[in-house]
Amino acid sequence: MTSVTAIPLPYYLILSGILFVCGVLGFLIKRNIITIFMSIELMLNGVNLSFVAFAAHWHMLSGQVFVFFVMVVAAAEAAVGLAIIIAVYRTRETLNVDQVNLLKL
Amino acid sequence: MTAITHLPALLAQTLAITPPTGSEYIRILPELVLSFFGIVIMIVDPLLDEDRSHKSLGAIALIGALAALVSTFFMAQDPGNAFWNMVRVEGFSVFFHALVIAISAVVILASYEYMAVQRIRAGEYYGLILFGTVGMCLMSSAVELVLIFIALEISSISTYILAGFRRREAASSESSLKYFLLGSFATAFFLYGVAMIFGATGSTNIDKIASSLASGSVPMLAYVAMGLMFVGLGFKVASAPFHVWTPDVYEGAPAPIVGLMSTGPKAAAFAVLLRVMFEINAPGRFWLLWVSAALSMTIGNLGALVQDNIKRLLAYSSIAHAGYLLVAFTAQPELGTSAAMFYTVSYAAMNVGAFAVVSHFGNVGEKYVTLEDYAGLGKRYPALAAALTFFLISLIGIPITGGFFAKFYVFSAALQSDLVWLTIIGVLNSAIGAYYYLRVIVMMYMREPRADVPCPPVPAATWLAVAVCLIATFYLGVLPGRVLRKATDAGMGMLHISQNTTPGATVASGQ
Amino acid sequence: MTPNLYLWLIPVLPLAGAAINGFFGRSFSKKTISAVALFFPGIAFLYALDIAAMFSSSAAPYFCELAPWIRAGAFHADFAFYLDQLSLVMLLVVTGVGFLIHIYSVGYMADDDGYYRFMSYLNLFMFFMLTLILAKNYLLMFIGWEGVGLASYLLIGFWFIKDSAASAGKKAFIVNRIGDFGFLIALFLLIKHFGTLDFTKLFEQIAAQPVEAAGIGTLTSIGLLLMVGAAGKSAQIPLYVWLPDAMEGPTPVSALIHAATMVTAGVYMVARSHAIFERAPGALTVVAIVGTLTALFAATIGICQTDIKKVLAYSTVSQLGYMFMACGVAAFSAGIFHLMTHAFFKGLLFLAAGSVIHGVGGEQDMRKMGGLRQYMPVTFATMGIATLAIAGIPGLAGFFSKDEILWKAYSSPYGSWIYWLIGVVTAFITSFYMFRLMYMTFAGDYRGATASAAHAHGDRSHGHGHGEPHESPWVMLGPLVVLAILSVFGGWIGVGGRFEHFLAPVFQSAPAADTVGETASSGVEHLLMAVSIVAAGLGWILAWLLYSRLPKLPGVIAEAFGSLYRAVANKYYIDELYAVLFVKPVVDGSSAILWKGVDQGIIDAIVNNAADAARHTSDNLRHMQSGNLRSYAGWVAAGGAVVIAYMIWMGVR
Amino acid sequence: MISALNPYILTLVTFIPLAGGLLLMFFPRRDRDIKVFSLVISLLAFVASLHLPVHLGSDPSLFKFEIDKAWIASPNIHYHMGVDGISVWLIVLTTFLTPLCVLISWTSIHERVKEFFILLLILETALIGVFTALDLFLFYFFWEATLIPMALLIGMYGHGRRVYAAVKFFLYTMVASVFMLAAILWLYAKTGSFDFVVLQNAIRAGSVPGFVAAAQWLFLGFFVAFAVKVPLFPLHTWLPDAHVEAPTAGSVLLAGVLLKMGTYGMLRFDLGLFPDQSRSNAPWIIVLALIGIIYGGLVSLVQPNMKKLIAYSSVSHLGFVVLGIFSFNPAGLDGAVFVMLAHGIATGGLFMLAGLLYERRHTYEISDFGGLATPMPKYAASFLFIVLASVGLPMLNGFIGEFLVLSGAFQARPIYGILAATGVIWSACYLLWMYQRVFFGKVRNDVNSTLPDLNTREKAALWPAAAIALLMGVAPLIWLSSIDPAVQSALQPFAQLAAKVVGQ
Amino acid sequence: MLHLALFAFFGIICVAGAINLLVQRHPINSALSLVVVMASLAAEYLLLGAEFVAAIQVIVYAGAIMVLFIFTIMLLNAGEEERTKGSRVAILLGVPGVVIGAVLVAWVLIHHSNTQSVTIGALLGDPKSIARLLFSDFLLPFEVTSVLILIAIMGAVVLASRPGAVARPQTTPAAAKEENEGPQLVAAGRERR
Repeated sequence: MTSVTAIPLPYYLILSGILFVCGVLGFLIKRNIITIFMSIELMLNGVNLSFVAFAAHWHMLSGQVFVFFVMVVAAAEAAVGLAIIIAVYRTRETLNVDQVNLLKL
Repeated sequence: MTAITHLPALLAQTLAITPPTGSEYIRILPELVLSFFGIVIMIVDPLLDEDRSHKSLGAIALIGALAALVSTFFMAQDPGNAFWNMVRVEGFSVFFHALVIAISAVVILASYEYMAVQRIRAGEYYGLILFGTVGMCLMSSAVELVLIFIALEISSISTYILAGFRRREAASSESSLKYFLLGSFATAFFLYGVAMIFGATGSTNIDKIASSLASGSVPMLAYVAMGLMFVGLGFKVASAPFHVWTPDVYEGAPAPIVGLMSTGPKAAAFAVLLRVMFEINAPGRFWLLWVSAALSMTIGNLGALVQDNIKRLLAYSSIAHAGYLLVAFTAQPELGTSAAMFYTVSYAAMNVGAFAVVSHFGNVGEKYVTLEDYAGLGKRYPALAAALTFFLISLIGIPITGGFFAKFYVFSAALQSDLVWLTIIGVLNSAIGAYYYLRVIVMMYMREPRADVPCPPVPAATWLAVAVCLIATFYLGVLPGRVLRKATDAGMGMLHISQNTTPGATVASGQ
Repeated sequence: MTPNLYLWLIPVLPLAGAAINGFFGRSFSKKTISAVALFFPGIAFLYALDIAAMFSSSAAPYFCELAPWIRAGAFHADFAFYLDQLSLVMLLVVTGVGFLIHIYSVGYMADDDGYYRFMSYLNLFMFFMLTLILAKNYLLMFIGWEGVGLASYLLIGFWFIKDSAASAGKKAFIVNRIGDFGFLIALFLLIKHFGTLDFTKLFEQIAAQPVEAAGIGTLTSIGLLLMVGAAGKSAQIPLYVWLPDAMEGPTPVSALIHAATMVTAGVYMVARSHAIFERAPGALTVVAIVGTLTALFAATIGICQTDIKKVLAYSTVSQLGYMFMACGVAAFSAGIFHLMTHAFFKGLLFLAAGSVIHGVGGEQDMRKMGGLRQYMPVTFATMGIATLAIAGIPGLAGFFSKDEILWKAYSSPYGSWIYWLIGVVTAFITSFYMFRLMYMTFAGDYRGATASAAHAHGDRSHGHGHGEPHESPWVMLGPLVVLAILSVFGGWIGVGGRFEHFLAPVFQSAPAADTVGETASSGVEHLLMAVSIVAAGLGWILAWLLYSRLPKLPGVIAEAFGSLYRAVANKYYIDELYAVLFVKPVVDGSSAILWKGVDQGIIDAIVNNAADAARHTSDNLRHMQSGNLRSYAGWVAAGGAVVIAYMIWMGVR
Repeated sequence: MISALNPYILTLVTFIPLAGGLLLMFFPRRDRDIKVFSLVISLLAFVASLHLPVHLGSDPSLFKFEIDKAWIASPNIHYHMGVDGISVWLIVLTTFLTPLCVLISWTSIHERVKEFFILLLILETALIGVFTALDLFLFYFFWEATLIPMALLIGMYGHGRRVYAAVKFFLYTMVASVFMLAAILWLYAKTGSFDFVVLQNAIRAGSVPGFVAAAQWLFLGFFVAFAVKVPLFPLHTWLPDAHVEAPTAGSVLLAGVLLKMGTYGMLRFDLGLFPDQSRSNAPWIIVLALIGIIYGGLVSLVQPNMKKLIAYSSVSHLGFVVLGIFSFNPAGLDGAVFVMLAHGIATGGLFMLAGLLYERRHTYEISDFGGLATPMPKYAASFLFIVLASVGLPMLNGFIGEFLVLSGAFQARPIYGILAATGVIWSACYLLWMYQRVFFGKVRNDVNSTLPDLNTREKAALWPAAAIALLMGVAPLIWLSSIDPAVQSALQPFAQLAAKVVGQ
Repeated sequence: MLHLALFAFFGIICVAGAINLLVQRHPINSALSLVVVMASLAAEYLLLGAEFVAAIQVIVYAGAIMVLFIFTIMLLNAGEEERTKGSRVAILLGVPGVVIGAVLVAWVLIHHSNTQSVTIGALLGDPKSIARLLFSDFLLPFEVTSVLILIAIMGAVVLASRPGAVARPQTTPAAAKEENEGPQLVAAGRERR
């Protein structure tokens, strides 16, 4: 059923992979906690894309349903995460992750 | 979850879907009970006078946990799948339900005094424990990766929050942050793995995945997927090299909560790992687990040698124990499963107990958690110190304690699978491990007490918690037979192996 | 057929005495103690006499199986006693002389507050000595053997306040241990090859063995090892060093243990093992050489000693050398004969010396004596007799036995004229230093300090201090007299080889000894006898010249032979040599190399370093926990990468 | 005693002390009652244990008083106990020494008295258990169970560097015994049984899969654990520290019984389960034992500290035991077992005596003493007696064992016997020298001139030991008559081995 | 063709946004670029025919979640992030690891994922069919998410509220150490009522 307007699945997968990797890299190199958190969201988005892509590939809607759950989780995480970040900011007066290293060794 | 009550009718009218039967609700009864009590707590909390609320709330939470424990019994009555094969009730899930719920019950008990001393908001605390337990329970019974993912998130997020509950200490919020960020990071890996397995097999149902992997050649994606899922789960069970978060988080988090998260979510995560590795006969897992086990044992034990903070020390020890547990995963499934399950139980017993004691000694703001503070506790709290000693002995793995049999089963399973070297690494590690547990005992008994360390009286609740753990540890150390039997049956059930053909059985009967 | 003589009673009686005094003596009165201490050995002595009376050579040997002792696998050893002519002689000597010395001690030690201890030790010694003599197997003999060692340890160190005494005791025990080491190995060899230590069984088997040609065979090595043991016990080269030091003990001890009885145990043992030695000529030669050399060597040292007891001690060593010389030429009976006479006159000498020391208030240095004959005539008389005896003046005990030995040394098939020559020279020296002793002690005028400075010496044998030397009480002199009589007539039983024939049944298996004695022309015998008599005479005259006629001369001679003199006076520096060769290296080596070096330096170091290494790795490991979130993420990511890589590899495989 | 309780006597003997200890936990902290009670308990255990040799029966080579009940279904662990002519005496030794320990600790323990005696009694149970267990798991259980109380005794009631000593002791044994655990697990994994007898038969029948390949490692696994306990030469350095720091009672049990666990283990399990490997490994083991004998002697010669000296002497004596065991002949093994007992009594006595001195002067340094024989003659006499027993003077217990071991070793290979026999000289050297420095000469240190002599309690603690030492020397048959058959049967496989060798 | 062009277009925007997120040093910019990423992703979803998902993506993600982020950034008025040398591991170990892993995964995706193509609307994710699925097969997860959200709310409440807000009377003697803090906290507790 491949038509002229078809796009090979791997393209989507690669795209999602790139997003995911960008997220990981962001986690590794960003200093600002909020940005780090955003890069996690980026990773999730990447995953979402591959979910949808696979869904299309298998002709299974469940793949799309997963995306909702992921979003919900992302939302919940966002709420909690930002609350935590606020709490940390209260006690530390900083958002630089390199300075949040009270606990070590 | 309140929606559930009126939902079936609605479904029936709108989209002609046969609603779940009553028995299917029974199969998630513990979860329902827990959520119900959680909600009750949330409702009751504002109504109560803040000064005294923590007692009554704790009572409610405890009742809820016990009720859930009872309900697992009902749940166990009719095994089977529920909610369109989302959850499965079988020996395996029942086993972990009981374990997890019991853990949170004891932790709730142990938190009684802690609440009072640390001046923590009781409502959310207990509520989160109960809701978190829901997540853990679902992790053990879910056979659908998406549900597993959500359950995992529930238990994780609740523990992220609980870790940050000592809000006057910067350490607590920091540990919360670290746990949260790294946790989500790892979860993303897990999720990516799920996506790939979905892509590889077109399903996220454990059974379907298993069957499709079993039929024909395993697609490449599946390997990658397994790898990614292992990263996520390995992080949750704190196995090297994904253990890095453990010491910091444990050090910062409230002691009873450490007791919880070093056992409850861990046990649940191991349950998931068992399903993923064994029920889906995960391809190419052996060396992954082997190396991870060896690394965890070694890093954990070596890292603990020089720790002066008890919580941190126990954190490293928990890494090491995760390693021992993973040894079981390298063994043949039918041997390894039961060994691993038994290990989770006995580890829970001794570790929760240890942390209960630690949380009492810690006192306001957990000021007294270094080895120096433990000097001479044998004189001040003979009984409590003796209890802690017993737990530590169990952690070392000396006979008549659950810890011994746990190690014992794991290693004999490994040996029966001819994993001689891993076993040797393991026993050597347990020998090294003896040293740092011994340091604590030495401190308590062989040093003079420090005058400046206050010793408040031990409240009944703490006693009860410690006693429960003590009895459990001792029972597992003297008569492990029954629990092991249960574990074996459950494991066989999960692996869809019929009883009479298992090597485990021959072992059990001996010659 | 053998009437059951309750042999075991003989050793056990003194043991009872020892036990009673040992446990309760502290609360007893001196009289009671003396009574107990004398009663039991007395009975033993009487019983021994009784046995001797009813002893019939035809019935010998007598056995007495008391009780089983050790049973391990095939190996058995029992409490079994054995009496034949040989052990009878020993029995009489030991009980007799022993009893006399007990009596003597009652007087000599009367004022010592450790009196009960002393007496019970003496009894204990009697017990072990008699066990040694009457044992029916080597193991039981070994009990006695070690036991007498213990007793001598206790008695030498009796005045343990004196460090010298304590050390001397220890030295005696340890040197003996070295000997016992050889003895033990010999026993193991016997067990290994013959499976038993029982004399009768053993010697039956050995009798079957052929005589070993020179060179090391089993029997030879056994013999040599036994000789090591004997050398330790009987103070032969190279293990004699303990005996002179042993003089730190009270004089009766020196008399009983270090002259009359214990030190002769070695000779007895060799004689007892004659069956072995006769089949090991190599061993015999060694015994003879060791004996001869010891005899000469010790005698030379004796010349320059000034301590009266030391002189006697070296004389003892030298006399023991004679006995081994005899054994070495397979003239066992001669050896035993000399053993007996020696017991008489040497015991007497020591007792007399004790009486002298007692008389002059504890002084032992002969240079501080002199002219004592008018103060203590009886002592002088008896000691004189003993001196004549040991010097080998005809008619007295020593003459017969020594002459017998010299003759055998010359005539026996194992013998040689060299032995004889050295023997004679030794005889000359012996008579010289003995008479030197007599002159220095009894002749001339009293040179001692009349004040009671004596007490500084620590010998508490002398309670109330007073200036004048004085004769000892009769309880001490009695034994002297008796022994004097024995020293005179004890030798006559040997005349015409009667003694030898009495012992013949024991040694009959000896191939040649006496038969050769007959064949050799008695002319030669008399000639040699004359020579030795002349030698003795010369010794006497020389002593008379140097120490009575021209007392200045000795100093002059000493000057003349400066270094040699000093060497002799210092016992050839043997003790120092041993200290440098053995003691120091062992102690320092153990301390420096083994303990500090191996134990702490290596083993513990390794252990601790391992621990430190672990701690160090751990310390490095913690730095994985930098506390920085991104590093943790880095670990996770890297780990993840590895996992993925591995999984993909698995996949493509 | 009634032979009716034969099936239960072992359980009784083993657990009487433990029960006592548990009862003690609920005692009020009135020290006197506690002491009296624990004395009574330990005596009770002793009396009960006397039942064993009395009713051991005609053929001590078999396991007697056996009790075999299933304990845990999976793994297949049995509560299997039984004794033969060898272990029975070790049990009696334990129960004999414990009351003495109680007496000796009467006044020397001031604080945490209750805990002390509880630990002591628990330790006794564990020790007895080690000698009664016939189930490898049970054995390992008791084996490990001795660790904690002993370590606590050293660490809580010791002196000076007690913590270091306790930890060292614990870790040494722990590290070594995990190898044994691994070996045990292997055996279990292959046979599905922990039962000593079952395993023995299985191995002799050659029905254990993969045994031949693994046997050497298994042997080593067991051997290392035992060698550390013994302790064999290079592994001995924990002993001096542990002894010096331990409280008197601890040292007594440590030297008296704990070390025997190692040699007993070698005799029962290494020889019992791995005869071939024992044979093939014997040479180097014996070399180590010889080194231990001589080395121990020489090192203790130069120890400035009384307890250290005795500790090293233990290294030397236990070397004799190992030597005897691995010379594989009746004399050797009889001797080995006998030395175990004799050493238990003699060295136990020595430690008691040293402890008494420490109570009076709070030092073990030999140089602090001298001339003690004057102020305390009874003490000196007792000390001398025990020293002589330890030196191996005939008619005392030390001699019999050493003689048998030496002759056994000599039969195995003359050089062994000869080298080992030098130990006889060394023992005389270091002990007598020590004795001289402590007791002889003038009292140099005025403090010593007024030291009290033995009192009645101390006599009650010492003289039984002395009496037994004498009895063992004079009438060793009482012991040998039951040890010998057991040893013979233990040597059965070796006889067959030799026969095989001859056959080929 | 057009299809491919669209894919490429949004894909490039998407990646550009992602990279921009990394390079931007002010959180606000990062946040905005993340919004860009999400929007373009929505477009990709549309290309895949997942229209409902696309809608939700815009509404929930870009709309709700990102607003939350930006709100927080504002609240904490986070400034430029300073380039601190925090972690060698992350740079030396993590980044290379990630790159390697990425390459490997990419290789797998290209070669070993079945390379069949998908077209526009290959699978229509219309609300009805999704709802049917959501309320039948995924009923339980759906309900369970409620618990998740509940937890999130509680967590937010607890963590975001100021520490002193809840005062407990000093229940143990040990607590007496903190007189300085105690009273004022109690006061705070009252005034909160």
